[in-house]
Amino acid sequence: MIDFELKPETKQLQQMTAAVANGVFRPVSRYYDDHEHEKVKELYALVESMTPPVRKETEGEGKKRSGRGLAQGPEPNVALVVSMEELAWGDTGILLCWPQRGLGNSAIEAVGTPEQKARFAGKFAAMAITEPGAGSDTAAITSTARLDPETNEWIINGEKIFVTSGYHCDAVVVWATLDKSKGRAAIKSFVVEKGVPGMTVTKVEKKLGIRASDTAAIVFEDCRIPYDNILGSPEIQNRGEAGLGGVMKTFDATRPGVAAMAIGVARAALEFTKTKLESEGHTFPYGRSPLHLNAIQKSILEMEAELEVARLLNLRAASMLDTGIRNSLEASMAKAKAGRAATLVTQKCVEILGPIGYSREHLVEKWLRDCKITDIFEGTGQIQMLIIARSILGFSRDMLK
Amino acid sequence: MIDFELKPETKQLQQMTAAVANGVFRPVSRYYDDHEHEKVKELYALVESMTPPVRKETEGEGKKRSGRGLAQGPEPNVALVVSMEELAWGDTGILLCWPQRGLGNSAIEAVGTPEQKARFAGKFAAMAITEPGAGSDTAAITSTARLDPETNEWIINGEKIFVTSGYHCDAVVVWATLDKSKGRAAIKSFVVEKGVPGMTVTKVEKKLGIRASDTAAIVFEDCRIPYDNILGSPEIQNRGEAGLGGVMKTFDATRPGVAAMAIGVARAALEFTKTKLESEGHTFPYGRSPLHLNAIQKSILEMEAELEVARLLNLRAASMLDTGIRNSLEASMAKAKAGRAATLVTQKCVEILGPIGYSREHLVEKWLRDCKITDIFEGTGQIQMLIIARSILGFSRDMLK
Amino acid sequence: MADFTLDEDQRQIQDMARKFAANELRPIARECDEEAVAPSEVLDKVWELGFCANAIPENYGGYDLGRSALTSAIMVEELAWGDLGLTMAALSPLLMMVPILEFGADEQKEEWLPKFCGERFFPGTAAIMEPRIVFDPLELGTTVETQGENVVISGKKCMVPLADQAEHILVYASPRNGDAPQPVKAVIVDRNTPGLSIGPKEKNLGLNALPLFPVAFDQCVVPASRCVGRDRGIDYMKLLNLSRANLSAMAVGVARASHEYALTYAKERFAFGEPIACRQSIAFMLAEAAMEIDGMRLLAWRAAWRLDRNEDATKDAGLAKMYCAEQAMKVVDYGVQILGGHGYIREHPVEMWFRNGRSFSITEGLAIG
Amino acid sequence: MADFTLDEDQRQIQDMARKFAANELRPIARECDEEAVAPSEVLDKVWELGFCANAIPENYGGYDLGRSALTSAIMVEELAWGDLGLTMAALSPLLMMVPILEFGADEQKEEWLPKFCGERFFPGTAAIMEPRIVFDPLELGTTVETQGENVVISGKKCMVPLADQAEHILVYASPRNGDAPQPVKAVIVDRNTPGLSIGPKEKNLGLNALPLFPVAFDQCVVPASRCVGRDRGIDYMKLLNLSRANLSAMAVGVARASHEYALTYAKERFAFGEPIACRQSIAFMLAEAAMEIDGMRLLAWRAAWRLDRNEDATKDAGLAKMYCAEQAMKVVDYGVQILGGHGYIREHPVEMWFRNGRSFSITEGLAIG
Repeated sequence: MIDFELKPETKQLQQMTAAVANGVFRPVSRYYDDHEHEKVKELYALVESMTPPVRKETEGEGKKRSGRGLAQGPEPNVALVVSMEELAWGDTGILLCWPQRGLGNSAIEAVGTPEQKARFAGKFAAMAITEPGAGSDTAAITSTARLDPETNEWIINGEKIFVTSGYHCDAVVVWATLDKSKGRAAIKSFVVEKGVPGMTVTKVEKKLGIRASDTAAIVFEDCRIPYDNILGSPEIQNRGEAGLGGVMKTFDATRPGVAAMAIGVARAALEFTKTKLESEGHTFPYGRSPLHLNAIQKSILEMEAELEVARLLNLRAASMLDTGIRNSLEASMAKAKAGRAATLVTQKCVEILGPIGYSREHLVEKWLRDCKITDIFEGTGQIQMLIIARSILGFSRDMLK
Repeated sequence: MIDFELKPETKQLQQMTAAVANGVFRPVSRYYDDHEHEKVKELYALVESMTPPVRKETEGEGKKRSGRGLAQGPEPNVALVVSMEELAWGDTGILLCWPQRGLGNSAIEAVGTPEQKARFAGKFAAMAITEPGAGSDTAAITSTARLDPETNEWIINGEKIFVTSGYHCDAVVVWATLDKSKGRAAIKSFVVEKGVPGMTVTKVEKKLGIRASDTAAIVFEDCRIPYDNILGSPEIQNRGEAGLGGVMKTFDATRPGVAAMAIGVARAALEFTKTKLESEGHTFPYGRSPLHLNAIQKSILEMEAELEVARLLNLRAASMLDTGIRNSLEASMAKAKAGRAATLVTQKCVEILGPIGYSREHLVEKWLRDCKITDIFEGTGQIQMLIIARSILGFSRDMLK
Repeated sequence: MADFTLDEDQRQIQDMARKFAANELRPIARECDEEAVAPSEVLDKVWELGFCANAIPENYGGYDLGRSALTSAIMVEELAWGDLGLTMAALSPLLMMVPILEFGADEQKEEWLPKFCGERFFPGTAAIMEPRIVFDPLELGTTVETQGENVVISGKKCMVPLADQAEHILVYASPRNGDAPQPVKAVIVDRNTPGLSIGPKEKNLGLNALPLFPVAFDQCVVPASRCVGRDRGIDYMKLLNLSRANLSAMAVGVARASHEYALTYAKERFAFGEPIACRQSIAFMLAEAAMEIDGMRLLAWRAAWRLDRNEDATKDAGLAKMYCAEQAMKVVDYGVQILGGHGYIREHPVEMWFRNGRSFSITEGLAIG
Repeated sequence: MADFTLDEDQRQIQDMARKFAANELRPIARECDEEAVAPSEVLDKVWELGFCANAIPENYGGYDLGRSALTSAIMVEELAWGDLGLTMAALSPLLMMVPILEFGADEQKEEWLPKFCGERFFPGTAAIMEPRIVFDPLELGTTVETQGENVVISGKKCMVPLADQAEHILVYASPRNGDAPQPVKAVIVDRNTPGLSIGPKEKNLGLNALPLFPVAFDQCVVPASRCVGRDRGIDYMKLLNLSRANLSAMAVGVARASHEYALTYAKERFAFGEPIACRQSIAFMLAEAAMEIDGMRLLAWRAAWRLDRNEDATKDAGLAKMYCAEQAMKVVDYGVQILGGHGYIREHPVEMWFRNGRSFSITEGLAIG
């Protein structure tokens, strides 16, 4: 039955995360923007303080959960996007540093064996996909994994870039090919723990925004890892492309998360702007015909509508996951809409606020910078449109490039 | 030297065409919209009354001219777009009916031999390119032209659609292939005069707008025409694709004309809207920061800027033609910008005017319908973007489809 | 809990409306547009679906099945997908029935509601729009002044559906007594009231199948007892919100019609040896339209859901109407653009949806569910 | 006659500025952004191009080569292509020089203009922006009140270039005497005037290479003779228009920089075996940017051309500024988007242009040519 009301448990989580966002993230938001890549100690302290009870609670209830603290209760994925919106409202860069909530953790959760899930529990795992020569073209991956039959170890070679949290994480899920000539089918993912010889973080990128979060380049040179670090059961591994597909599905699950980030940052900017405007006597009459508004009112209302659409599309995508319906199309819609809408909202807020918006004395300019990444990472807006188009047209990758 | 001032001769023509637009076109604008495809007798009377002196004047001055009454003076192509804007302000549909100013006339002018130009002088020539199976893909033309060696006649077979003025014209320039297997190189254009057996107008389309202008479907069944009706000199004909290229260049010259139409209609809508608004006390303060405007003022100013940009891009494209500089890129920019901007302007005007805009008691709703064609015909906005992109990237047709 | 799936009842209503739209409205839509008629058989067929009688309590002759703005939104999306003009014509009785049902005094309900429970289509209507530029329903120029036992109405209205058939017109007007702004009144006016004149049928850009008329009120004297809700009056904003939610849902229907047609066309139409949908410029327009249509629907549903909960829906309904009108215009424009020259001729329906789709930014109060 | 080609002089200036931008500005742009400095050598090098002295009449020590807003537009597009922050810093003296040259009383010209004809960079500046939301230069909050022989200035300014180096600041303020709105005054204020305080260097989203400062005026008493133009005053609108034309041209320069870089990247970056520019979604962004950049330039030129003809350019300059700011933001956004993840890291310059390009919708009066 169509219902726009969140469950009480979800609302509770929303309140809790809002408190964290406001009490923990916001106060240090500018600091970690200025001190790019510095480890966010307040976050680690927070996670340490909150993890045990949260884990106990969800386990105690025996509900299915994605293993990540924020996805809990009777509608875990809805809860996840709701709470991620709150935390991103606090600070997206810091949110991305959340230990044990890396993309790698999602991948392990999605396709790892029970043994792997247990072995890597508590590790903050990043995901390494992109290579200098290949952006959205995952099939063009050139990093290799070769089995040494003598030691039964995998030997990883290659270079990865844009590894979110690659510097501060404990482990990296690396995508590498067993045989370049076999295309997608031969691409597998491997867990490499930090400290293994042969893995080197060669660069930490300076970025436009989300500066609290590190983005690393990592080189693998004859990096040896145990055989069992190939992600997934042997069956998954042998299913060829399906193996990659499983990890790719991570994105269906994480796209709503990124969309929630976008919405959270944009909401922060919009709220700030409205508060500033209200303090100077501006009002926002919702019932009026749009043509009877002034330019600022119209902008504000349009932005609110855009964010509402993004939020609803995203709740839908998350709610489908909760009820076990495949949501690739809807997740891409949510990500595409949220990434674009939020980026435009933060930009418009800076514009409306003028010198106040442009100044680093306030956070709006930072939100603009932070927000831009949401239209880029985990599939640019263009890639999402491509996914949507293929899906509604029933076209293959070859028919619509 | 950069100069935005029109020549006195151009201004004079502008005034004259504005008078025609206001005195002749406007008063019958709604009538011919209601009476779709009826021959616009006021236009024929006008052309008859004005043609001789205009022709004499330009010939007397001995300036180069494109043979079409509106392109005259020291900057004939600038004069053309300036006067077409005025006439389109009056009525675009009627403008498109202007005898002897069909696309076919432009093609004859562009690549016809002196003999052909003389022989077809005074004929209103349409151009027939599109076929039911092929839209923007001119290379896929399936209409055929076969030479009968015995009679030295071309035999044309095929079906053409979307022939502007195909019903009211005197002759049609038909694109047909000599050999389907040879692709573009084998496509030639032929002049078929009305009344030739085998050519039948099978349908006159009912359209969203520009209803004064007829859009015909024409079938050619063993239609025989003299050998000399193949357009251009034998050299041009033998140059293969260059032959088609010559006719294609017609579009470089006519795109600014279409852009001018778009601008003219949109200006009509914008002027009407401003006048209505002013009559109710609205003002348009140009010096203010856009954020200090109300929603309507901001819309109006944005529309004015859009139209100015379109007009300037178009004047540039026309002025390049006058100084003999290749303007394919600039003509496509002008067409793309004008088609899109004008369409949005007319739509916004209807929106602002509300019930007044939506009502057929006023012309704004008609201008919206008329204007939409400018973003479609002679290359949709998308085709123009493709041309622009290929040009700036230096990409071939194959690299960027 | 957040849930975006229809329940069984809603699914049945959606199914029924979808089939009705496909079988009864689509086939005649173009003809009705060209000839500017809403055939009475169609109005009767829609009437038989029972949308009025179902909502009216049994004591007034109805079936008392309740009303839901959300269910209405689901239904009108489908009907508008079939044809907007015919849908608005057929649902026009609600413009009069709902305000009386919601806010009417008991005697008014007794007097009027049974009329909407008959077997044949009852042409109810309302006059809200005014022939002014930059029309805003919150600033009505039509006035109503109390004079003793009567009220006097003056002003000009336009886009009044079925004014040729309706015996009575529900007129929205601003009270003129005193300086303080007072709530808008809805007055039931007899068509034969001296001073009331109905102009010739309007011709508009679109909505041709919907018979619309200008109606002028020159000092029309009406008994004060004809003011809906008597002294208590009406909640005008709620009626506007009900209409905005419904118009938003209709905008979804029209946009979806255009989008589906363009999608099929783009897959079937070949150029350069491939379907034109293989070009990103076409494919991305389709993708964007699909995304926006889903977004529009969620906004419309949320506004309706809010109304069903009896919460203030002014913000939700206002944003939904603004957004859906804007996006509908974009989507129907894409429809024409994707078909190119074919989109511009009246052989394909996209040009009709293009014209109809442009009504949403203009109309207010013309669809109450 | 309509003509859109540069004459020989303009071409030479364009060439010179282009080379200067490529050789002197581009190579240090990123470093100056990261370190937030405008090296004095660069300011001196630009100074040597003679932009101040050339415009000043011989009797004040200049070369009297005249001034042209159009020529200036051509030049600053190129310089801004090199780096916006450095360009604005280097051209900051014009903010003070031009108003005096255009509207100064003879004694004021005699006193001030020779300072701009020296061999070394003279740090002139002006204070127009104010740290308020929705800032509009036509509603200045800073006031100037006449008190006998003096004027008293109060208010807060921000984004004042080079306020750390400048001996004097040209302050724009609204007269407070009487009720009727009076024309804005420009007053030359000594940096040591009691009540004047210069805050710490600003940190902004972009324009980092341009040293900007907040300046507060607390009842600053200045001789009335320091009002530019004395009793005749200034034509504030014309100065705003001159700045709008110039800012528009700079917006073209920044947009072009981002566009050119993204174009090259899209041709060289391969994905799926082809340059990414082979995808229409990328190619059309590039095409649109190219089209808009040409359109922006024509609007900027026309405003400048109008100013050179001494016609009222309020409409042309206003539309140009509005349009160019909007489109520049779009184009620099496309720049980042086309580079994707690479556009987000500071190794590529598009992220810097993205930040700088967002200044145009905010700044007014910061570039007078």
